[in-house]
Amino acid sequence: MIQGVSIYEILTVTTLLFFIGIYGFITRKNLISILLSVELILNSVAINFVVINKYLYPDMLQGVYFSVFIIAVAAAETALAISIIINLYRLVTSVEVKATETMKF
Amino acid sequence: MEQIIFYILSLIMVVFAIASVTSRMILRSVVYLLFVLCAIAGFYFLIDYNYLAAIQLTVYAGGIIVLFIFSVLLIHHIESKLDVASLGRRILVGLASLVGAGLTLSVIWAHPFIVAENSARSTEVRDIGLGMLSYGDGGYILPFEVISILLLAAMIGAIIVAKGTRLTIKD
Amino acid sequence: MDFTYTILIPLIPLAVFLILGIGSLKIKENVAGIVGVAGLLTSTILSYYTAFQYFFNVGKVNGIYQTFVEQTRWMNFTDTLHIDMGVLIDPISVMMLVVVSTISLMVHLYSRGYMHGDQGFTRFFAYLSLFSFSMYGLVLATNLFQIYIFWELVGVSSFLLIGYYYTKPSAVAASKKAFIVTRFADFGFLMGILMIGYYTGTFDFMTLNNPTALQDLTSPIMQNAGITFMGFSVITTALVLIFAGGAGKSAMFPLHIWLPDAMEGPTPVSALIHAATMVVAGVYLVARLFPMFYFVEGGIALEVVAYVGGFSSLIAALIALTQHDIKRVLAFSTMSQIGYMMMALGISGYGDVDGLGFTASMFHLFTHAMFKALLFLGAGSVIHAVHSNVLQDMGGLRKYMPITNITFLIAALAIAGVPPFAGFFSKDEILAAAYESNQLLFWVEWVVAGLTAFYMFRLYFGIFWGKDTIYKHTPHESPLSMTLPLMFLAVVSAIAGFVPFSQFISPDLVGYTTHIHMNIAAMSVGVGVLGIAIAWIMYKKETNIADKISSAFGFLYQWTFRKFYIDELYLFITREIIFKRIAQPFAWFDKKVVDGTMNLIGNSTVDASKKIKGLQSGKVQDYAFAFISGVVIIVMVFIYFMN
Amino acid sequence: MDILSLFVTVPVLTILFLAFTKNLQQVRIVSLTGMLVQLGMAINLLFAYFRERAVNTDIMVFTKDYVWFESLNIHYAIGVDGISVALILLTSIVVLAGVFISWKVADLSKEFFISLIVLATGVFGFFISLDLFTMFVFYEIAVIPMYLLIGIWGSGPKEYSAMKLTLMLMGASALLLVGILGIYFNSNADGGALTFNILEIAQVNIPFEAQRLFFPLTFLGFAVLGALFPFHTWSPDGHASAPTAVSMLHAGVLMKLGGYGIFRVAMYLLPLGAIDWSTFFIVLSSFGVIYGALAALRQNDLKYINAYSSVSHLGMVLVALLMMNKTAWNGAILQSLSHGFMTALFFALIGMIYERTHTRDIQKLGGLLKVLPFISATYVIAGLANLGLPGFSGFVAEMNIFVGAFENADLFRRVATVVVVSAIVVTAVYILRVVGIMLMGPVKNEEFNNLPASTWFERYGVYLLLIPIAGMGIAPLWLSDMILESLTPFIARF
Amino acid sequence: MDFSSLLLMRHEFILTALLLLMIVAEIVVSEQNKKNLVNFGVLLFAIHTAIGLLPLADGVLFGGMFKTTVLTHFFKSVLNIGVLILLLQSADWLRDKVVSQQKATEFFMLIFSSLLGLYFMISAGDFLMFYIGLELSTLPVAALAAYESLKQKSSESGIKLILSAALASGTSLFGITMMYATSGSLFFDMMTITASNLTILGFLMFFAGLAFKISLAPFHFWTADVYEGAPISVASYLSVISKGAAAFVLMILLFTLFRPLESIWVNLMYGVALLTMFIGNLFAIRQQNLKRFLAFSSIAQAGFILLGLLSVDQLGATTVIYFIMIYVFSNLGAFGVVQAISNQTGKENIDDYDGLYRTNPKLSLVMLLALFSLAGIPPVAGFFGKIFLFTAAASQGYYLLVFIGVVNVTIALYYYLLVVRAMFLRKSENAIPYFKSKWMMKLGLTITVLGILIIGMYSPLYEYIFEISNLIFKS
Repeated sequence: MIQGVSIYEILTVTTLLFFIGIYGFITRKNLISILLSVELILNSVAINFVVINKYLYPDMLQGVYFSVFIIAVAAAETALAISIIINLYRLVTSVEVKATETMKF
Repeated sequence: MEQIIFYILSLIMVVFAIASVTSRMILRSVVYLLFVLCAIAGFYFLIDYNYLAAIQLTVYAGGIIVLFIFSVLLIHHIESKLDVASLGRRILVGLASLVGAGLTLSVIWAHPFIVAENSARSTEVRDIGLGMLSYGDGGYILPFEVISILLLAAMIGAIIVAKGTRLTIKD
Repeated sequence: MDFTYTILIPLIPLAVFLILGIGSLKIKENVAGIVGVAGLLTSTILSYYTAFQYFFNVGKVNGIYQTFVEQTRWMNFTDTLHIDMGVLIDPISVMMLVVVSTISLMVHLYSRGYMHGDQGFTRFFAYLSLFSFSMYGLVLATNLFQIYIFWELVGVSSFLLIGYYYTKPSAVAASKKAFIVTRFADFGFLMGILMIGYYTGTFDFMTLNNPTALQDLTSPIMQNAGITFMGFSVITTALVLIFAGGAGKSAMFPLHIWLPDAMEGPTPVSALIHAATMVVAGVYLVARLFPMFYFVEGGIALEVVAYVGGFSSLIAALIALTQHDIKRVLAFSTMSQIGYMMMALGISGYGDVDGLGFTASMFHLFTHAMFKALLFLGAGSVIHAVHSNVLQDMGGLRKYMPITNITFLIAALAIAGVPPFAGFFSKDEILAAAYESNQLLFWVEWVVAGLTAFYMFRLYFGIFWGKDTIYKHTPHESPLSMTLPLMFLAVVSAIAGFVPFSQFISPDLVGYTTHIHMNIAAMSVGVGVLGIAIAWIMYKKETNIADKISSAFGFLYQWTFRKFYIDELYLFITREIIFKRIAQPFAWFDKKVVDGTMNLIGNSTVDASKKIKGLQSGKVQDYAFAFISGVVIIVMVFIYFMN
Repeated sequence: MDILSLFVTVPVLTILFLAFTKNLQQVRIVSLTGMLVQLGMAINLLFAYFRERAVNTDIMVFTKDYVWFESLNIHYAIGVDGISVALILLTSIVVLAGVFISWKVADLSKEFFISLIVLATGVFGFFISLDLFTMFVFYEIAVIPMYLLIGIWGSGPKEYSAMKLTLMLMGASALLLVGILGIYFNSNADGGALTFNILEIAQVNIPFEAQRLFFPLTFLGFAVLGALFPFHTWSPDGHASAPTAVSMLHAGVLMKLGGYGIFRVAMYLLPLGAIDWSTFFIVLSSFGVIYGALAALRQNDLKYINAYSSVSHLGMVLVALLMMNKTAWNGAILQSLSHGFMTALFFALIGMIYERTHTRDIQKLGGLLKVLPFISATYVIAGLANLGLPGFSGFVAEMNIFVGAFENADLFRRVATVVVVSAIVVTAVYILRVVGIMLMGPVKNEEFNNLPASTWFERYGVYLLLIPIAGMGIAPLWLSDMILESLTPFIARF
Repeated sequence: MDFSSLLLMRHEFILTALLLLMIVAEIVVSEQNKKNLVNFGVLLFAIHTAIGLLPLADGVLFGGMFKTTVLTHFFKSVLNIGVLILLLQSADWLRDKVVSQQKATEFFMLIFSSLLGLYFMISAGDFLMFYIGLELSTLPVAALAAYESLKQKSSESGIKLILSAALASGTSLFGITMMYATSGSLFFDMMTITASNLTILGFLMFFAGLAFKISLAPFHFWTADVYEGAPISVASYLSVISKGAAAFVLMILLFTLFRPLESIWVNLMYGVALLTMFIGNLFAIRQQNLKRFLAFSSIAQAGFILLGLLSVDQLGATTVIYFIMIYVFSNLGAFGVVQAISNQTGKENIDDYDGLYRTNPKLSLVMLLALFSLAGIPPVAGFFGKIFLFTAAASQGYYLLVFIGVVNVTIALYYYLLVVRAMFLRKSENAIPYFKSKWMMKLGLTITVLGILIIGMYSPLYEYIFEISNLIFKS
């Protein structure tokens, strides 16, 4: 609970973060950049959980725990994604999105 | 005071997030993200979730970002600029994101949240740790165990993806 | 008296047909001939026996001829409507039995000689038996549906026999034409039957022809006669439609076009089917329903019959004047004579002497069958000898074929109405009856009588006299198997006129007496002799009078020679309109529009599939964009539009 | 095993045996035996039916009912009345004839006969079913083997035709399924449980609104199979491409499912809907009658002619069904039977001609009567039967239809009746056209003079079909009375 | 809570044990005997499946985070059987192609962990377990998709999957936060869902994440590309096991947790079902690659599943579960044949199948049955599955949708028949020559065939599902 800051404002910030992440996800041309955007998305969600927990339901720590797990999962996901990207790089020496458009229609 | 800090943190978050998704230098992009993550950690401190803030800093700033930088350095020519999507596409996506954000925000702002009084629930690291290992009501031992399997699986996955011996044939 | 045995009369030929038909490829000519003739001989004997029994023994009770019906249920339609099969014995059916049997037997005998050596001999006899079966069944029918059934069967036997020489394109065309035209007429017939069935609740002749019911306005038939349909009462409409069926089979104008072409069949067939028996089925049909025709709505339908008959006879006689093919001349002559019969029926009254037209019609049917069959068989004999149908190829044959010559002459005299030959008596009665009731028709028929005499003798002189043609193969008289029937028929044609027909056959089943009407007889004989005389002048010796006349009346000549272009009209309607303008577009429509629509549905699905393939662009970010847009749109829809 | 289930069991057993056959000879023997048994059972059923009918006045006899999916109240319910018995007889005869005619199929013969008998199984099952669900199952089972049968053993544009046929029929079953489900969910209108059982649903008064909605769906669903204009286009192409026995079975039997289904399901269960919609469908179907006949007039491919002829004849069935009286219905059923035999015979003969001359174009054929007397003579007979010559089944059927149709006195139905009756003329024209061009006339091709004569199995097939055609035509009383009697409970619904 | 109650987690425990055993085995077993590890893995899983079939009591563990009912138990068994078949079908591929790259054992580990994730997702009692289960089931599959690390397509497939999955789970999480905000808890039992706008927003975003996993349009785009690039076994796993489980979970959640939003999601299902059926079918029509083909076909199938959800009662639940079960067998049959042929020849295009029946009749027949089952042709099981789904939709009066559904069945039939056409109708000079499959493949295919043939006709199974699906509505 931050004095003078309502939950609406915080949620506004997280929502913005979320959609910035999405914007990045869709417009970036580099796979790693896309992963960065994913981190933005996940972080915005994590803040949401924490804030809601804090502001609305502070009796239980459900949101906080959830955030912890999100961070863990995010780490695992990133690691795996990067390993695949690196593998792709080994194959085609590129980490551009363009390299992943061979299958279509 | 807290209010001002919050606004500053928010500003950092949003500005650097935007910077991160628009910067044409990949390394800068990663660093901007680091700023955002640190701001988020600051925010966690602000609302007294120190444990979370710590995790945020260690796992994200200390782990994931390092991983990013490492891989960028490994597979990327840092000096080269990133391609950007065409302007039309950026505008289109930007608009879509704005609409999405606007929509979400309008719904959020229209919702009457009932803010609870601060409870006595402890957010001490110790309590959180105990909760993590308790198997009764409100205990998180099960997800804790499962996430370990997840991490194991991800590890195995990462290994096998990387494992393939480099052969001359390319598909 | 139990007439149940008469069921054998049709069944024996049926059995013969089945035997010969199934074994048509295996049975030898001799066997087939014997089996065929024997079968029909049995039927003939039974017919004669029946006639004898009926007319002289048991038929008459209290001066009225009784009707005997034996029938069994064949199929049920509704609770009231059903088809029965059986035999109906009354004067006209017995008379027809005699006619059919006689002619058929003669033709069978004749065919053994005529068709000798033909590949399809067995098949031919099978067809003949089938025809005999059908014709007997038709004659003996107890109800409208039975008559319709056999009506169709004679139609098909006629089709088979006309197309007997099936490798000859003209025969094929003729057989098709015959069947289709009569089928078209039968459409009317069937509609008529359906109407009768629906409005009266029965198909049964006994019920339909009941004079008391017909005169009682409260009976179901007459009540329904009040229901109008397109200006006429339904029953009248039905009767006219039924007559249309009869007109088709009897080659009445304008449905006559198949008859001349039907001459493509073997000549004995022409004699049997297209001269003596089947073609008079229409007359028989009207006679069969005569009380209905007469009583319903004061006989409007009957008037139609009369005028159609009269007109047909005139048209046919005119066309016959100019034809070269001897069988076609005879065919038009047949049509003309049937016109006579129809006309006679049409002008007939009901009771006693008023029924003269009816009697005369039946009488003429009888005599005509004999002499027309004779003419055809004679013509067949000639064709057999000359191997041609065309008048120009003939001439002077009397020297080579004496028996044929004499018998043909007798027949020609009979049809020309020269006493004392059979035709004279029947024609005289017809003209007398016409004179009584309808002057216009009387004069028309009088002219036709003259024309008939002329064209018959044009034919006769042209064949047996006239120019001395040089033949490739010297013609010779036909074998006995052919001449014997000729002689028999000649005798009958000569004497049949003396049968007191009115004693046996009248509309109200009560016999009466007729006399020769001297003044009318004189007029008709006069005009007949005149016709013969002109023919004598023109064709006895080879002259050019005929050519001169024909060129003088070039236009008229062409018209009659071209049969008034009715064939061309039909051809135009069928080829140009039905085939090209209706059937062709239908086929096109089906292929392009109906089928096209179905294919279009299929193709457009595949097209749609091609068009949207770009959505699956292979770019993961496009997918993400779709994902997010999807979410945004769904959220918008559900939060702002549906909530 | 009850007397009816055997009709499904025997074909299934035959298929199983076929799966283990080793060579062509065995395939033939097994198929023939199986289908002979089937025919024997059908004849036995006929007599058993007469015996049973004498003591049993239920709508359906030999009924059996086994619960299948309990919670949905789906049963395997079977039973027959005179109509189904007649159609079962038809099916068993045509299938057996089909086996004879297919004697020479050598390419993948085992698969051919299996598919053929699968199809037959579906048809038999359809005719004995009293449960809509079971009925639908059998319906689809009957339709789908067509794809393989046409696609593998067909000729011409077979892939296209097979696909078109299958898709159109399956599309129709979309309508049908919706209709059936609609009926099912309205079958508790009077209280009680939802049911698929036809007899039970017939006791229920389905609300008029529902009837009006579901009748056209059900009707169209079946009518596509019955080649209703304008949904008939699968039929000419399908038939033209199909191998002989398949054309026979399809036109002879499968298309009958349409009329039968309309009668059993659409009309019996939704009488109010039927009355409400009859005008519209009479227009379509009576137009189809004349349309099919006229379209047949301009075709040169024998199979196309016959296919359009089927459109015309089956149009009559539909018109008759919509005329709503016993006589017309009787005619419709008889026409189904009659058309089944006749068209099967036609296709059999066309197959034989094609096999010998390798063409079906009548303009290229001629004078066959001289070179192939047996086949041609039979063709003439079939043609005559087709144009409704008395003494053959077609006449009996058509007269019932006409008389029945004429029982309706309103002007609209009168006109429809006249239109339908007028088809007899056009029919005569196109039949005689074929006979005239193809069978009669001079022999157009020298090679035709040496065509092989018909073989014993071909003759058996032909006789098998000719006998019922003539039998029905000569002595229709027992059959028509059997059907009329069975129609009584149906007419009571109207 | 005592430890005996942990037996309620029998499936999960045994599977975890298998996972660990495989790790140990990988370490212990020598290089030469690695091939036998494949058999070992399959055998272990077969035992697991068998044990899984034993009855299991209902129960709730860990403060409501883990729930097991007869229904979830049943469904886990279905998944087990599916995975068993899949493993049997993959065994040859593993032995021949993967062992040499030294990653055969890992395949088992990843599959097991993904399956474990599905178990937890199914049994989840709160969103946290649900989320972790979801991720656990997805991440290993992403690794599996990129399994053939020497093929660009495989890596591409892995990238596409993991990125799409990340976005989907992010969206989904955002939705969860919104619902958390309005309903006060993350435990299903404690959430009070009301139809406020924010809840709806949250629900819809959450749904998008789940829809991604079931590949419902417009969240399906990843499907085809991932399937095409991934090894066949993985595509098969994704399309059958993972999708089936997700659909099952979706149904459970909709019918219980989101019941208050019924008026919203029924319309949603209606629209999404329509879109999914059409999109899936229209794209499937023009596919040449069988994996892509089956991908789109499975999208369309998912659309059909939604029809069952429209009937929020026992009937709907039963038909959905029943259909999924049949779908598992049918699709595994199709993938199995593709797998068998691809192993032997490397051919994956429809054209390559020309004339297959004449050379490999049995395989063609299996394919025929599987495709007919997918298309919904009686008497094979798929027909019953589909028709019951339609029945469920019709029971709520959605006749128009049913009609469109059946029309889509017809479209689908078209492209299934294209494959049939290639196999049966066509003749080809270079048809795939005759080959004999190994016994495991045979066994795998045989089980699917039996399933396809029996499940539909054997009504007691349906009735059993009907009975147990009642549980959904009891709480």
